[in-house]
Amino acid sequence: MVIEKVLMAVGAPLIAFAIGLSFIMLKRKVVPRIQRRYGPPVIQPIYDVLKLLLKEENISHGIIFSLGPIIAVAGSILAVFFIPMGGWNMLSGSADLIALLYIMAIGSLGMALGAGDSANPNASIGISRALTLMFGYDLPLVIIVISVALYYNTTSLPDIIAAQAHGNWTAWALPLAAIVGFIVVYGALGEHPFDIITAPHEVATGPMVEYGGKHLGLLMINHAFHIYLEIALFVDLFLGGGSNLLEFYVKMFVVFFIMIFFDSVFPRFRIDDAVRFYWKWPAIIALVNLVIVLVR
Amino acid sequence: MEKMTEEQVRTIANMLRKRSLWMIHYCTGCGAMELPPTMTSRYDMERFGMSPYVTPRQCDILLVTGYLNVKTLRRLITVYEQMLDPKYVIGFGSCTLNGGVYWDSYAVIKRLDRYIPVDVYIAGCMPRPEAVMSAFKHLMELIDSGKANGYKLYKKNLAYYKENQRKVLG
Amino acid sequence: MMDIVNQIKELDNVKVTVQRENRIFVDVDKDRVIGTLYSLKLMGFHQLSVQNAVDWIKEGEFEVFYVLYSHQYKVNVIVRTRVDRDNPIMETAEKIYPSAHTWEREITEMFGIKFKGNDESGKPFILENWKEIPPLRKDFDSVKYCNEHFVFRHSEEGNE
Amino acid sequence: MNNISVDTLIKVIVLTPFVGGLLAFIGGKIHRWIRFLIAIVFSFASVFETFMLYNVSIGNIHWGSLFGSELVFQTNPITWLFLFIVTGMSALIVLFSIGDMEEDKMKLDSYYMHLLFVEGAMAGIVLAGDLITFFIFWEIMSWTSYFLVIYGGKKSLDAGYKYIIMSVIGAYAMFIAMALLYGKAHSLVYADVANVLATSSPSFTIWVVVLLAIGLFVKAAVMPLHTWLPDAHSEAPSPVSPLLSGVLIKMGAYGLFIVLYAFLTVNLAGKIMPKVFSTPVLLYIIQWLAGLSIVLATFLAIMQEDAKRLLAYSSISQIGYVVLGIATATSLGVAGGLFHALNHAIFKGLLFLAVGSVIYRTGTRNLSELGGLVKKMPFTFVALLVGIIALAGVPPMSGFVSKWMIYEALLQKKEVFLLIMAFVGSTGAFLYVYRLVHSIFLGQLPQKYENVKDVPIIMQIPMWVLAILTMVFGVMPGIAMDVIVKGIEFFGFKPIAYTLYGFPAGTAMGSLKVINIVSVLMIAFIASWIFFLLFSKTRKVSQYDNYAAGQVVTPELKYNYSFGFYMSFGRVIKPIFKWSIERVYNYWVDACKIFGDYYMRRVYTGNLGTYNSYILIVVTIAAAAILLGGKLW
Repeated sequence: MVIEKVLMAVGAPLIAFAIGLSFIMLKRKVVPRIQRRYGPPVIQPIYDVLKLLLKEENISHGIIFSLGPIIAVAGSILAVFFIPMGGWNMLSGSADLIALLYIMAIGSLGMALGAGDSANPNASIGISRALTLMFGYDLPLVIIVISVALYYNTTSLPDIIAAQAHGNWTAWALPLAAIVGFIVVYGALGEHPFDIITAPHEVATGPMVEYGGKHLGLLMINHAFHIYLEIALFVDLFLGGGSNLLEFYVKMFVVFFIMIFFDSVFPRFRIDDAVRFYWKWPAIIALVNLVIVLVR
Repeated sequence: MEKMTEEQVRTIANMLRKRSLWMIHYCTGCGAMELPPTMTSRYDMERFGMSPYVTPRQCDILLVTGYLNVKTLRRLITVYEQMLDPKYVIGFGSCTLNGGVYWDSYAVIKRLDRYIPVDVYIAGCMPRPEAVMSAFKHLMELIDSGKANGYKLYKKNLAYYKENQRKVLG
Repeated sequence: MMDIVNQIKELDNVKVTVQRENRIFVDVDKDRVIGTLYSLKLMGFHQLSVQNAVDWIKEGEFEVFYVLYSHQYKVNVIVRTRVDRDNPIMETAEKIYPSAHTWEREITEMFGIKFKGNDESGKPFILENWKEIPPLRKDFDSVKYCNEHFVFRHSEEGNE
Repeated sequence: MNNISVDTLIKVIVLTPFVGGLLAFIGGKIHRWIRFLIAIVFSFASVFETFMLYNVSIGNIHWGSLFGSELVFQTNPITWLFLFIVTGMSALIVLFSIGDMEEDKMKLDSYYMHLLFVEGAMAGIVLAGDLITFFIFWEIMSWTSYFLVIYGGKKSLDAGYKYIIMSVIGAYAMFIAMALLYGKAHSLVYADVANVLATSSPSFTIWVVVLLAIGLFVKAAVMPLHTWLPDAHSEAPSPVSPLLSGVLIKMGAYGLFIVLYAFLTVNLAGKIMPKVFSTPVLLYIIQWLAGLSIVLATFLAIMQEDAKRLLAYSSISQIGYVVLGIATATSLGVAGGLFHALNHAIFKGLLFLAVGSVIYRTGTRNLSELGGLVKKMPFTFVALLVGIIALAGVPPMSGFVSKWMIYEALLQKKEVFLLIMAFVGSTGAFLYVYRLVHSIFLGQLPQKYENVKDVPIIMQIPMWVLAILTMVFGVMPGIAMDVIVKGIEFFGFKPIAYTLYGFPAGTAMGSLKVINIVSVLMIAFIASWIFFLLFSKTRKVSQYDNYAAGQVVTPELKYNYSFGFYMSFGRVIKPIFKWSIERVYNYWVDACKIFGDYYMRRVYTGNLGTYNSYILIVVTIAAAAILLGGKLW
C-alpha cells in the first residue's frame, strides 16, 4: 500500500506534466496545419523547455523574481494532487470543490509576485490584465460550481465523479453549465480571444517580459501544469472523470482539440470587453442553469 | 569522468540549441520584410523549431536586418547585452558587411562585426528567403559543431569592442 | 490657371516663371519673403508641402525654397529666395505656416541657416553629438569623414 | 480561578486600562520613558488577566459603585474571544505607537491615555451584562476613539467630525430602543430582555432590533452607514487605524451577535415573524446588506489610489463577511463569522501596521509614488505578504478557513446569490490585495527612497507576532475552534465537529484538512526549488538594466506602471459609481442647513425686543394653564 502511495505521490505530477506537454505539442502541430504549413517536429516543446533550462547565463531582479516561478510550479503541483486523475483521487478527500478554486489561486499569486518584481511596466500591465481577466471569468465559474454542487448535493469531487458513473454525465444533466464551463476554462487557459495577458504585440508577452533562461523554462512547465489542471477540472466536473487513466486522457484530448480550433480563429478581446463579455452572456446562462437546479 | 560528462552535456545542449532557436529580429533596415515570407507557409522556418519572440531576455538569435545608423547601433548594443548567454548574431545583407549602398554616408556604420560579434553574414542587397533559410541552416551546423561562439569572443575581448563603440558613439 | 498667374504677377517686384501646367516658380529676395508667403496664403495656398534649402557653393549662396499648394486651384507655387552663404540668417515662416517650425530646425542642423524667431532652430534635431560642420553642405567631404570614423572591409581581409 | 474569585477578576480587567491611562498621563508629565513603561505594563497586564479568565462562563455580577446605578457584568467563551482580540491588539498597538509616534509634534501623554481608555471601554462592552453597561462603555469608546482619530493632523479633524456625528446618531437609535425595552421590562439584563422579546408582538421586536441594529451597523460600517470609515481610518495616525479597523468594528459585530442570539435566542426561526424563503425577514435583510457591502466595498477598494483608504474599504467588505456569517443562524455559519472576525482583526491589524511602517519610513501613502521597497524593507514586505495572502483567503493562511466555513454554511442553507456575492468579493479582494503589494514593494525603486531602512525592532515585534498568529490559525484552525464552538454551545447552537487541522466529512458539504494542503505545498516548494538550483547560477541585475525596446532606462525616468492600476476594470464598473450614498447624506445635510438659515432666522431675530416678547407670551400661557387648572381637559 505504501509503495502504491509513494508511486502516486511522485507519478501524479509527472503524468500531469506529460499530459500538459502533450497538449502543447498537439497545439504546436495543429495550428500550423490550419495555416497550411508543416509546423515544428512533434517534440518541439521538449526541445524548447530543455534548451531554456540549459542556458549558460541567467539573470534575476531579486529573490522574489526568482521565487515567483518556483511558487507558481509548487502551487500547480499542489493543485494536481487535489483533482481526481482517472482512477486515482489522491488527496481530493481533504479539500472540496470550493477549496480547490482557492488552491489554484496560489500558482497565479506566485507568478504575479515574481513578474511584479521584474520592475518592468509591461509586466505590471500584463498582471493587472491577468487579474482583471481572472476576476471576469470567476463569476460564471463560481455560479456553475455552485449549481453542480447543489445538483449533486455534495462538494467533494470523488462523490461527484461517483455520481456520474456509467454514462449519466453532468454535461447531459446540466448542458448549460457545461457550455459555460467550456467558455470559462477556455478563457482561463488564455487562448486566442482571451490572450490579452501575453499579447506579444501590445505588452511584449506580458508578465514574462524579463524572464529568460531557466526562469522561463519553469514558467513553461507551469503553463503545461495549468493546461492539465483546467481541463482535468472540466472533465471531472462535467464528463464523468474517467475510471482509468486512458479514458481520462481521451476525454481531455477531445476537449482540448475543440479548443484549438477556437484558438486559431479569433482576434483578441480588449481587457474590459473581455470582462463585460464574461459578465454578460456566460453569467446569464449560468444563472438560468442555477435557477433550474434550484427549482428542480 | 567529470570531463566526459561535461563534454556530453555540451553536445546535448548544442543539439537542443540547434533545434530550438528563438529569434528576435531587430528591424533596423529594409531586411525585415524578408522575414514574414520565411515564417509563413511558403518557406516555414518553424519546421526547424525557430519562432519569433519579443524580448531579448527570451531569445537566442539577434537578426540585424539591414543598414545600421549610429543612433540605432546604440540601441542594438543594449539589446545585445540584454540577451542571455549562448546568443548568436546573423547580419542580413551587404549593409552590415561593408555599408552597402550607404558606403559613403556619414551616419551608417560600415562593418557590424567591429561593434558586436557576428556569427553568420548573408550577402545580397536584401537576401531572398531561400538565402535566409540557408543562413539558418549554416548557423545550425555551426552551433552543432560548437564553432558558433561569438558571445565568447564578445566576453573575451570586451575592451576591443567597447573601444570601437565609444569611437563611433562618442 | 492663368488668372492665378496674373494675380501673382501683380505682387510687387516678384519674378514669376511658369514651368509646367500647375507649377509656378516665384523668385523673391530675402527680406520680402514673408510678405509674399502671407499674400499667397490669402490667395488660397494654405498648405506648405516642403521647405528646404539648396547649397549653391559656386555662387556662395544658399537657396531656401517653400513649396506651397492650393487644393482649390490644384496648383503648386514654389517661392525661392537666395541667402548669403557666410552668415545665413533668415526670418522664420513659423507665424504663417506652423509646420515650418520643424522644417527650419532640420535646415539649421543640416545647412547651418539660422532662423530668427524660431526658438528651437539651434537645438540638436536628428544627429546625436555631431561635432563636424552641418553635413549637407557641399564643402563637407563625407568620404573623408567615413575614412576617419569607420573602417572599411577590404575584400581579401578575413573576419579577424 | 483558585486564588482570586471571578468577579473581582472581571472588575480588575475593566479597571486596569483606565487606571493605566491615568497613570500614563501623569507619568508622561514627569518623563517620556515612564509613560512608555506604564503603557506597556498595563496593556500587557490586561492580556495576562484575559488568559486567567479562560473558559469561565458566569452569570450576572453586580457592581454598584459607579454613581448610584449598578453595572452588571457577565462572561462566556464568546466574550473571552473578543476580549482576547481587544487586549491582544491594544498591547501590540501600544508597542507599535512607541516606535512610530514622534515626540515633539503631538501631545503624547493624552494620546496614550486615550489609547488605554479605548481598550478599557471595549473590554467593558464585551464584559457587559446588561444594556445600560453596554451603552455606557459604548459611549466612552465612541468619544475616546474620536479623540484618537483627530490626532492625525488637520484633515483628520473633519474625518473625526463625520465619525462622531454618525456614532452619536447610532447611539441615539440604541438609546430609543433601550427606552422602549425598559418601558416593557423594567430591567435591561440580557436574560430579561430575551423573555420580554419572546412574548412581545412581532412589530415591537422588529422595531427594537432595527433600532439596535442601526446603532451597531454605524460602528460596524455595514454598507449604507459606512461613509465615516474610509475617512476616519485613512486620516487617523498610523498606529490608530489598526485599532479602529481591527478591533473597533468587531464591537459592532459582537453587538449584532448579542442582539441576534442573546435577545432573540437561537430558535429564531420559531419567532412569530414574516418569513422569506424560510428565514426570518430580519436576518434576510441583514444578510443582503452584508452581501451588498462585500461587493460594493470591494469594487471601491479596487479603484483606490491611497493605501490606507484601500485598506479601509477592504475592512468594510471583510466585516461584511463577518456580519454575513453571524446572520446565517446555522452553527457552522456563526462559527465561521466569529472565526473570520478573529482572523480579520489579526491580518487587518498586520496590514495597517505594515502600511504604517512604510509611511513612517517614506512619509507618503500615495500608491503611485512608492515602489521597489522590497530591496530596502524586506521584513515589512514579508509581513505585508502574509497579511495579503490571508486577506485574499489563499490556503496556507488563516483567511481561507474562515471564508470556507461561511461558504459551506451558505451552501447548506441554499442561499445561493449571497454565496455568489461572497465569492465575487473574495476574488475582488485578490485584485486590490495584489495592487497594494505591487505598488509599494515591487517595481522600480524611486531615487528618493534610496536610503530607506527597515523599521526599528520595537515596531517589527507586533508585525511578527501577528504574522505568526495568522500562520498558526491558518494551519491549525482547531485552536480557535475550541473557544468558538464552546461559545456557540453556550448560546444554544448545536456544536460542529472539528479536528485540529480542519473539518471531517460530516459538518459541511465537503471536508477540509488544511494540514494536507500546507504540507504538500511545502514539499512541492522544496522540490521545485531544488529543481531550480540544479541549473546554472543566476546573475543579479540592476533595475535599470530592463527591457525598454533598446532604450537605456535612466534613474530619473519614472519607469513604473502604478497609477490607475485597474483603470481598464474601472471602465467596466463605472456605472455603479454614479450613485453613492455619501451624496445622499450630503444632500440631507445641505437641506437642513438651508432650512436652518432661512426659517430659524425668522425666529431668532437677534434683537432683545423680540426675545422679551417671547418670554412674556410664554409666561402668560403658563399662568393661564395653571389658573384654569383641570377644567379645560
